[in-house]
Amino acid sequence: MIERVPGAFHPFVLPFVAGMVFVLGWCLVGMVRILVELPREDRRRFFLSLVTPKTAWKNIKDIFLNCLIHVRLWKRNKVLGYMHSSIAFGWFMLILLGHIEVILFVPERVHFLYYPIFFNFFVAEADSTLQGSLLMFLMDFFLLVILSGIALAMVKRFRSRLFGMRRTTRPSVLDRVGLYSLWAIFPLRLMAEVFTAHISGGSFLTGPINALFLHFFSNDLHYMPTWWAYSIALGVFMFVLPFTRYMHIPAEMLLIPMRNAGIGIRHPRRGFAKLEYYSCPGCGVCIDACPMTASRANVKDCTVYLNRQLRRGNERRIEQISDKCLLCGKCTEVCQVCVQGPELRVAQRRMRSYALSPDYSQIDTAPMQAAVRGAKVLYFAGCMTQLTPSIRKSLEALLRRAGVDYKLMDPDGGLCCGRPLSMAGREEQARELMAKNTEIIRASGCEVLLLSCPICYRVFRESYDLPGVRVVHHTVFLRELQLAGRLPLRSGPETFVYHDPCELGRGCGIYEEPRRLLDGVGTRVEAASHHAESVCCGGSLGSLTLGYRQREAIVRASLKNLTAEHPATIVTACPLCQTTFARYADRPVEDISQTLLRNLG
Amino acid sequence: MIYQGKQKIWSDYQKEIPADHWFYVRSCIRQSFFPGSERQFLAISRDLLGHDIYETAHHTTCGGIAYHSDVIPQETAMTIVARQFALMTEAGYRNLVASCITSFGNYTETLETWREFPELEARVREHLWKACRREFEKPEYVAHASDLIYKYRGEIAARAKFRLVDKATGEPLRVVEHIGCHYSKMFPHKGVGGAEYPCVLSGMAEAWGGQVIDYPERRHCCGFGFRQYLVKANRGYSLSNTHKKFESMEPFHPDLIITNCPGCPYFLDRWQYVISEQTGKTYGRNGYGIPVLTYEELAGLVLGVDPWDLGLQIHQVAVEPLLDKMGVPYDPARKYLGLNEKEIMRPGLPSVLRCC
Amino acid sequence: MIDFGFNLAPSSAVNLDEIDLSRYRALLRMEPDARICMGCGSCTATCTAGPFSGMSVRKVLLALERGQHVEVNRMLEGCMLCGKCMMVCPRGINTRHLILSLCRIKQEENYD
Amino acid sequence: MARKKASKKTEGRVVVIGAGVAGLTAARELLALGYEVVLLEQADRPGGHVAQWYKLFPDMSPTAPILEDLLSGVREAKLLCGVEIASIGRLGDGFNLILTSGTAISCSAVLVATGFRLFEARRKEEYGYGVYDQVMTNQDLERWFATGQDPRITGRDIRRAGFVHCVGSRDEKAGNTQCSKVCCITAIKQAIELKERFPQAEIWCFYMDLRLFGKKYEDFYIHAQRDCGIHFIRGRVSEVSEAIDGRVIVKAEDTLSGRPVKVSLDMLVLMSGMVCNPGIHALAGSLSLSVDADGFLRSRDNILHLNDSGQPGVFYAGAVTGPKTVPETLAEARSAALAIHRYLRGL
Repeated sequence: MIERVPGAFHPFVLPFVAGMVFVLGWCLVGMVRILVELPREDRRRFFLSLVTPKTAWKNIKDIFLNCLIHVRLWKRNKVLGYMHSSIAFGWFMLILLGHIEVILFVPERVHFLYYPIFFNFFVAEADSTLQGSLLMFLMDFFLLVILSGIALAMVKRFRSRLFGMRRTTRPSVLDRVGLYSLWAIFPLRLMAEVFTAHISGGSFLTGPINALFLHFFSNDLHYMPTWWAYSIALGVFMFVLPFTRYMHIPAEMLLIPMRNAGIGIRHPRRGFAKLEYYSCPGCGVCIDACPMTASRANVKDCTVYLNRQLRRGNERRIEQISDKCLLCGKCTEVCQVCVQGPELRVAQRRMRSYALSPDYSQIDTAPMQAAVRGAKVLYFAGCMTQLTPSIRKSLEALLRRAGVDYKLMDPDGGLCCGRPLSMAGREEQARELMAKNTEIIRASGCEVLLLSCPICYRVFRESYDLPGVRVVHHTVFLRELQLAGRLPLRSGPETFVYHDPCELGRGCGIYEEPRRLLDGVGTRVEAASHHAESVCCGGSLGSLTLGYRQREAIVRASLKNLTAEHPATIVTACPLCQTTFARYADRPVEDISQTLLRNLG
Repeated sequence: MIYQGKQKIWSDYQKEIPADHWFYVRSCIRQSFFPGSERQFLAISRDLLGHDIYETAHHTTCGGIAYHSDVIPQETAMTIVARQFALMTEAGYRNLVASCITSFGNYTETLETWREFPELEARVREHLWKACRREFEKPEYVAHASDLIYKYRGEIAARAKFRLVDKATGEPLRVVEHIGCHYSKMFPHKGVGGAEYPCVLSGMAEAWGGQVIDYPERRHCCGFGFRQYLVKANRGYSLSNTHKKFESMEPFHPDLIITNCPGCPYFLDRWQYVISEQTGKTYGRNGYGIPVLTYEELAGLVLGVDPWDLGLQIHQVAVEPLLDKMGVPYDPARKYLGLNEKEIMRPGLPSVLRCC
Repeated sequence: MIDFGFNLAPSSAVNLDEIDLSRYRALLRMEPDARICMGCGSCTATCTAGPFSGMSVRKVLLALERGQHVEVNRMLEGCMLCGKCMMVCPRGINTRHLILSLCRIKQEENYD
Repeated sequence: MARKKASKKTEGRVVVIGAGVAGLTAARELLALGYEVVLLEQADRPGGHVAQWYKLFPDMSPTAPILEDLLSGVREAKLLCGVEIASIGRLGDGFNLILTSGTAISCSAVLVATGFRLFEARRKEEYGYGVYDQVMTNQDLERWFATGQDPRITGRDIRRAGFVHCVGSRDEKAGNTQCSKVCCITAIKQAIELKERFPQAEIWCFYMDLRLFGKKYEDFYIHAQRDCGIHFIRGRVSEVSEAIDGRVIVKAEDTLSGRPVKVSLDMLVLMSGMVCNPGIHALAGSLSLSVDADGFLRSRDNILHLNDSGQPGVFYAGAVTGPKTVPETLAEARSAALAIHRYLRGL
């Protein structure tokens, strides 16, 4: 390979160079701003993680697997996985191979930003080497891979159902510009390289096409427009990139190390949050996943639209979207980038200023403390279980049967656990209630705090400071009793489906204990979507604005998901899910404690 | 306001009032609060119109004030009432006229209770016999003195020297009539015009040339309320009720208030001073209050009796603005002269309410 | 001023002509469903915060419609946002969001 | 067919007293069953109270087509309007009626469908009907909806209005302890209609209990609350007085908050309840019909024999036995026709 263009420059590279400089500058400024916006403590933690070998290696691995190979997407959908990784990984390989070529053949040009990109324009094939043809083969190979990905992308854009997606996002105008320029880049590169293949050399793809084309075109002048077009397409893509969803490419590369450093969302717009919403690729997977989209009216309230509105700064819509969400967490579960939609929303809710704030200082916990003193196992039923006394009674019956020495913390109604307040963004008030409850629990001297409500369970587990107290949900506790032989169960012919409550499953990772318990009493079938992808019942306290009537469609869709395998009984482990389902269900809906009580051996 | 509507209701509540032969029982407190009133009643009915009104020095309180203040039980009050009836029977009368609204209410309530529970009447007869060896016949007619003046209103109007008309403008004076609660609120059919739109006083006011104003709190109690006033801790409540009435009538700019109860004129008159001291507000023109008169005093004024002979100088609120409007002549120098032309002492002057 | 030993007492009556309904109207713009409360008291009966603070959504709505702002504020301060009232409301009023909306409404005057 | 009908007519003559919706419906059914029907009406035209109403809940149906329909069914009946019964007595198995005009009618059965009278609102003196210009009754308001003629409303801009439920109903002092049943829904219906005519108006309903038992009534209530913004105050109006600005001041207790309330209104509508048509009481005497404690006529029993007076040959339909809605009245009238049919057939 020898350089054939004197000065190693041609004006056609300018669009690309300008775009590249622009986008690099943009990202650099953005990165600095995000770092500045981080709280001092988070920033320190981030820098420290970069030099810690363990996290550094994890960062590289995660970036490679997620940004280039799209492992998570492969797991979900092979075609989509191939499509994304073909483009991302293929493009990455083209750039990498381009640089290798430059280093190998014209090492003095390695500092030229554009040289590896337009390598085939600037060089002529002087002699054929094994090295050279291997590289050329690889270049052609990856270009073909990318082109296959682009072809799939085109099909997906117009026929998304073929890829298993019911709904996808409507791209904005700039998104379209970015998309079409991206689509254009690789066919144009193919054309450009085809036209110069007889000069710079080509492999199995470019070579034969070049030979074919030489029959039609008599001289070499026609290859210039294709190189120009290629460069312009690249330039356009890079210029619009910061304003499109493709911003997720650079954003994610910073998001992954920050997440690995253990940084979380503190403010809905600043610092880390900004990375979260810029990392959203806008694919719209969350639309189908979101339980709210059972009703068309809620489609635009999914996380992908929240991210879009956050980027645009549309305050009115941000508020609406933030308040509507059920906070079930499924969007994060299915998201390729794991954008924390619920956390972004809660952060947004926290921003709100209220003219009036609750004050619980007047509440005297002394009598409640006195009532629970000396309990070994303290059972806190919580507000929602108060509304479903049969759950409380069933659990108490099971506890008595197993010979558990327990005390009820709220026999005549207690204080709220604080989770509903914190979901509403009123963290400070939630803390006040938590302090009150902590006083009572500590006074009891209990070893185990038993909860039948996942909402309570999650907050007691995550946010309370209860040293020496084991916080346990009744599903886990009952499973332990069963394993210890203290809860003999009788198996029957009944078929069950287990609904994973959001707060218990995605929220606390408890999936198996209730299932094992149910296996002991009958035949268990699974819902269409289950475990981490279970569908919220629709009753969640996470949503502030969804009214009773608006929730109906959500509940019904969730029920449909649960009854796909025609179970006789729906079992859940949350009083709120139970109440919500029971309203519309065509078959019995029980809490697991009720099911077990019915099937005691 | 549909005047015919009111007339229709009035016509439903006309009670029979014989013109003559009445046994008169006085009020406990009126003679000291409004010393000219009962005298004026007798002067009009006996001397001017020549009716037979009998009274005896032996009658006592009817017990109503003690009964309504929760001091004595109803049976005791009824026995006192029975004694009054016995005096009437002994004097040979069958019609009883009371000067006091609470007495009137008490007599009516007693008779109605006996009608419903005859055994109670028998027991009271026994009590009375044991106590003072007296027997009685129930009165045939029980009236309040204002019923009689209402009946005589035309005759009084015919003899009127002054009318309830503003001399300067020729406009009728705006009259607030305030009826004692015990007049007809308990037994609407026992009062002239019923309970909602009683016409016993408005009938007089209109007959004598005035214009009655119907303000929103017209039905409201004057605020006395027996225990509410008598127990000092409740007195603010009493005052507040009176205040409510004045606030309600204020926009109508009344020229005077007439009443037919012993307590009402007293409280409507005296509380105006207390309100003025507490809030700095007066309800009449130019810092004056609204003059409050008993119906006898008003009848006396209309008939041309000297205001100071009617005892109007005893009122807290100065009556001079009213006298000026009506054109009643008076001698300011004689205001505080007694019957024997000697000074009866002058009251101290309030800081806000203009009194002379 | 003379001390009579007693004073004029304020009336306990609510004069619907004079009360300040700006806050109620502001709420209705945000929560039209506030109108359909039928005063059944389910919310109050189930309220977690009620026994501690006298909180009652029914009374909040009523007091608001009667312009009794001090009472509204006092009751709202007890709310724990647990959402039980929302679950039991027979008219399906989103009482939880209604309370949040009420807390958000900036008051022209400070009613306390 | 015509001959068959004519031959059937020999079976008997039925006198229906009252040509309101109950009388008209029963007459239509009796005609269809082949009887000769004489309809007696005190007023100058048939239709009773419904004729004076503008629209009927729950479908807001205009009354004119309903009446037209009912009247079209009784063309073959003998309809005598503006008549009064002077006497009625038994004659053999049947009855003999003499009208004040002197006309005598004999018949085999009598259907009493004399309906109700509206409670005389003037009797609740504290509400000032007939005394204050701004106070009217449900009937007055309905007439205004129908005709647009009422000096109390015409030309005025109603900004604040009130409805008082239970005027003369559930009121020992007014002599009626029973519920008049239709006033709650009528008040809501009229409040909605008033709001439609005066969209700026604030409207208050003062109720003791809201008794919205019928089909779609609850929807009306929710519509009134949510869409029309009508305020409901649980408390009975204690008194009405006139303010200097010409409005009426209405006082009540808001029993849900335990506070007295006071409001000044441009217009106050009294929901006069139902009392038995007093004209029937003389008739009841001569036919030995028993009168219930509530002043309405007493059926043989209130479950199986609502239409049956307990006296052979005398039947009831509609509000003569107690407050009823229009559909209830119509259903009862149809069942009365069957009861008469069974009686005349000796079944």
